[in-house]
Amino acid sequence: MNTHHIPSSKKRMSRRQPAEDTDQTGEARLLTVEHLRQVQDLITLLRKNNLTELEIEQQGFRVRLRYEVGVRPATGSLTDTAVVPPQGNQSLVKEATPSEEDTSGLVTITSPIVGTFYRSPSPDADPYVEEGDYVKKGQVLCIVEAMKLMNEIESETDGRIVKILAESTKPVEYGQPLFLIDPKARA
Amino acid sequence: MNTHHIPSSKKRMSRRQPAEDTDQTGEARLLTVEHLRQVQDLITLLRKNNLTELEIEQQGFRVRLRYEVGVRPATGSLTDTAVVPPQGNQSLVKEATPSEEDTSGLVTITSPIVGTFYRSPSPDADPYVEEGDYVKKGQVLCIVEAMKLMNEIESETDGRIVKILAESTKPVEYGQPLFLIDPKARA
Amino acid sequence: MFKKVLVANRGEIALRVIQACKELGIKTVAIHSEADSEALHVRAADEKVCVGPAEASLSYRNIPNVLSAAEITGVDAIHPGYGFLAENAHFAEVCESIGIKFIGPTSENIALMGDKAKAREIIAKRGLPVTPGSLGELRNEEEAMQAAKKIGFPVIIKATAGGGGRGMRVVNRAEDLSRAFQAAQAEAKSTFGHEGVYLERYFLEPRHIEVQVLADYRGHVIHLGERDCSIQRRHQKLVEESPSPAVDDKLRRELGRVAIEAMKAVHYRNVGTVEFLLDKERNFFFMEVNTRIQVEHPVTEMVTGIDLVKEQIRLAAGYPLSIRQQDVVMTGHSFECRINAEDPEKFIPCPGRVTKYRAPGGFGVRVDSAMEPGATVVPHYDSLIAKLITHGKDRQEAIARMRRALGEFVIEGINTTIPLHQKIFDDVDFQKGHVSTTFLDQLLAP
Amino acid sequence: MFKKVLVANRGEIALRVIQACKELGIKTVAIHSEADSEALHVRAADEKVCVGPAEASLSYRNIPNVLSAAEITGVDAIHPGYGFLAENAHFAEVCESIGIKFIGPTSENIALMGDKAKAREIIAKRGLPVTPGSLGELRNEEEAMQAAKKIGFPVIIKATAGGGGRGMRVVNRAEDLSRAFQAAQAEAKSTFGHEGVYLERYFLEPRHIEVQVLADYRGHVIHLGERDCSIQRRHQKLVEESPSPAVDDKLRRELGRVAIEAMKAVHYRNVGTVEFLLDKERNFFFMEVNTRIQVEHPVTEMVTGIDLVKEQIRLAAGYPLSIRQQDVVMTGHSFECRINAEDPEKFIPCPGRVTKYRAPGGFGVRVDSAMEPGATVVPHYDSLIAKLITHGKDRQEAIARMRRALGEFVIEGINTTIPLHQKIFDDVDFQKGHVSTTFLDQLLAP
Repeated sequence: MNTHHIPSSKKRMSRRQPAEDTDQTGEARLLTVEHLRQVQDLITLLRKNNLTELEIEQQGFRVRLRYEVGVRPATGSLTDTAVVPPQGNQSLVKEATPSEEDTSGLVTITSPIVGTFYRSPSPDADPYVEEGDYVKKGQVLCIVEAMKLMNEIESETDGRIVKILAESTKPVEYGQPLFLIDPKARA
Repeated sequence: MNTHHIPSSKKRMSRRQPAEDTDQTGEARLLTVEHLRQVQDLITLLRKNNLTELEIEQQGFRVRLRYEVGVRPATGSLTDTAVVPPQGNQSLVKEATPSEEDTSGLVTITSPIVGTFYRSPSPDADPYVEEGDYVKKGQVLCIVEAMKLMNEIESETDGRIVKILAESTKPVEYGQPLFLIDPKARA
Repeated sequence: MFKKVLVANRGEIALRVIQACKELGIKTVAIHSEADSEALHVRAADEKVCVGPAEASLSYRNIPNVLSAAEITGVDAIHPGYGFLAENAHFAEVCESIGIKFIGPTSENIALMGDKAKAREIIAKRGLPVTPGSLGELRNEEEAMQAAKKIGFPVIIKATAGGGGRGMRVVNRAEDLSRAFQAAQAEAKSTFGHEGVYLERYFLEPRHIEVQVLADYRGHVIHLGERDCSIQRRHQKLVEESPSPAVDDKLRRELGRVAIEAMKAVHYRNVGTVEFLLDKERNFFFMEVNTRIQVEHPVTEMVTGIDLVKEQIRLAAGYPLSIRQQDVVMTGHSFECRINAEDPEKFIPCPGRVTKYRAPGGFGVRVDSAMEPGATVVPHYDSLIAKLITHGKDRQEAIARMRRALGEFVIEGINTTIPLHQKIFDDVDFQKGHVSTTFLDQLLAP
Repeated sequence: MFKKVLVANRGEIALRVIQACKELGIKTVAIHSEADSEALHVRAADEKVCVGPAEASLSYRNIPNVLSAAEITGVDAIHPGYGFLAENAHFAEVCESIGIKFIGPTSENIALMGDKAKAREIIAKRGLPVTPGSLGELRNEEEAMQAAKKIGFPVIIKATAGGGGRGMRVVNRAEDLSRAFQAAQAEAKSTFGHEGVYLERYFLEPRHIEVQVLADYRGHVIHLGERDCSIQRRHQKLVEESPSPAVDDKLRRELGRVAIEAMKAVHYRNVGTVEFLLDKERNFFFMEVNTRIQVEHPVTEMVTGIDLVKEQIRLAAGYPLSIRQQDVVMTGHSFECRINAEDPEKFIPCPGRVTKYRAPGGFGVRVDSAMEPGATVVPHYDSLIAKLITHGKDRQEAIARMRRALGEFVIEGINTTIPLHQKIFDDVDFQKGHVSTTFLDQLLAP
């Protein structure tokens, strides 16, 4: 099942961070896929047994794991939860969002309401913005129609539209990312 | 709930055996499946004995485990399996078995059948053996009565009776340890 | 029949509705807040829409977002469950106006029954028994005092817009009336946004008896017998059963007749519940109508074999009642325990991560729950996490089964009310059926 | 009533019996092998005794150890469940001789019905319909050929001590008889320790219909209607239902009458099942009697509301039947799916650790299982890990409910037969009730 909406980029970054950390630590020895799998196994062991610390050293390779209370995110990224088979549960967000690297430093404009996304004020009008356009804070980026009302969504920042993440005339849900804006880009 | 019986000491030894074996094989790989199993065994050891820390080093292989009390809820922290509330589930083995250190190198004589344990051939006779006695392989140590039949249990080894683990006239289950014998002790 | 239904709720009742839809071959859309994106009800549905942040007023109670979700997913109907928008007449009205069927009674039914004082007035005018008390809203303290003196103390002051024990005050003596009147008005205002109150005679150790009613669009109305909800803590139901040990066949027929007449008087549609108070002399009095599927509906399902949620959907789709009154047979006895994520002694909600979860099974045991191992009980909503329901050939077997099932239920990581339920079901008076709405307070008294 | 019962079994049926005992206020003793020391049935009991190593012949089937466990724990009675010692006449006899009640029929009942050829003979002599075939054991090939020619091919050769599809051979032509006879004898010998075989007419696409019977020590016998167990794979039942879509009220009365007469003929006691074969013209023939509580007993419980395991215990304790035949009412429809830890296509057992487990719930859904998250399915025993049972007001609702519940069932870490069950319940012929014992082979044919 796809995630149906994406939390703010900050949250996502904190979840992914460890991946980069581990890449850097592998200086003395190149970490293989096998190594990572084993470390994962050790983590599983640690968690399964409610340990707070686990350290292993062998032939110059040392792994030390620590678990501090309250550090872990509420919804475990290693999903302990039982999952009902998908059975075609559809998310409104069909595509995967861009990877972490792309969004760091970017501002995500999300939909504040549930409705239908329109890039232009009327079917025969030009879109409010295109990818690559420079926008000003407060400039209208799109419309989300809900309950027959057209809600204009404004940019939260000056910057350049890096990516338009939703498709015109398609439904969007609360919190769904609509635009990626690079606030550092200047025209 | 207490463990209700202990496997024969041979089995226990064979379970530990791989610890040494795999050290030799684990040269190319960091950790083998066997290693993980051993770490799990160590964790079990740590928790069964209510230790907070355990560190082992052998031929370049070092394991350190820490468990902090009060970090997790106490209920069921020792088992992964969901536990039905005890409700007075009684085990035939009331006492905790001697700790690991005591039994290393000792031979455990277990009950081969379910029945009632008797230390003497009749109520007014002397016990077959007492703690501290030296026994010969094949010597009768006790009787386990089952189905009105008196089954004589013989010693599997020469040695000295270190401890008698069951109480006379009390029921014993299959595999329940009855005697600890030190096979190295000579009269 | 509907092709696709949006379930405007969460937790066990959302899953319950999704299960009913699946069995009817209807597609489902789940809505959820940001706090519930991983919840089981969301994964069980065919589609899902995030409608807002964790706060219910901004998500599950957010009418524009819920209706937009219904529109963009193209559903025919919305099932509101209980709580949230279930008894919101405005929401039901907007649904009707935009051509999305609200699975429940008409908005007029909801509006009328939402005004408890008005409802009492209508029922009393039909000559049906209501609790002695004021008719209509009390305009001031003087009116309250007049009414109280007429019926005699003790009296209970209730919010006309009330429910769930909020805005209620018991008054034992005339000199306490003024303060209680003001306090009840203030609580009613802050909780329901409307300060209107009324008063009734306060009965000592009454039973809370309610009658389940089904009504179709042709005006046919039947009842499915009663539920006894006397085990309450601060007007919050904890254990329900059907049938009531205090109701015999004759009284059941009488309760059913009055309930049907009351519902016909207000042109009620879909499922609803008529609540009565039963005193020690087995006199019963109309209290109010609940215009929703209720938390405790399973006990009625267990004894009648009728799937109330499916029936609710069928009725909303315009089908006539599939059962006649004479076909309704109550077989055996059923109990429901509400398992809440609460400290069982202090009743403080206990959110957190469920580390272990295994529901009991076997013959005569039903569990309605959206819990699972690893799930998180979030602090934003109701603390109800599971309903444990048993059925037996008689009350004794249903009790024995509940005691067995409570012992099997494994929920770790959070506190639950399971120990309290065990205490209740171990109690000899409870086992004999000698209970009233004050039972639990007495059981818990130090 | 008994004070303490030893449950001489494991898995779901051990838990089922423990649940029944708890509801009757009876203490329980679990036995277990070394492989099952952490099993749920062990933790659910009041006491427990390890009776041997993993191999069933040294633990669960180890009569001296099981009886010693009963003696040292001081139980009044032993419940054998199904399999293991349940149909061991010697075990039942020893129990009787040492004054421990065997919860099941008499050892004579078991011994007689264990000899399938003998049982046929007795029933036929009473003028009741048995499948056309040899009466009594076949002494040699010549006798087999004579019998086969008399009734006409195809015929099926069966072990007199048989069960579960072992020792069976279908013979289509006279020239194949000799080889099949020898093969069946050899298989009977190796499986049951007795080479005796008999033969019957082999019916094409018959239904497997069985009637549940209860008998007390006063000689009163009643039946609880039929179960249809036609969904089989190599004579192993996979799905059962009650009532059978092929049986109407008239046929049910007739089947019930014959079943009761057969049981009375052998002075049967306690619960038992009379198996019939129903041909396309709705002629029925006695096949055999199962002298135990059966795996599929829950579907009968669901439609009759009668707890068969409790009834079994009550009858063994000497209580008379609590129900009269005219009080037995079958309400609605029930299905059972046997969820096995097997590859759903190749049917190879799949032991291992269950990483995730969440059973479905809600109205009309029952799960009998001793599984739990983190449990290990050990390779030493039967692969049945859960029975998923649904009940609905009619066959259609029970099917819809099963499809819904199968979709909700989460078992990870091992393969199960859930996908196969989904395929069966999605099949249009199955939904219409057009099935026979060859249905599954046809469904699975490439």
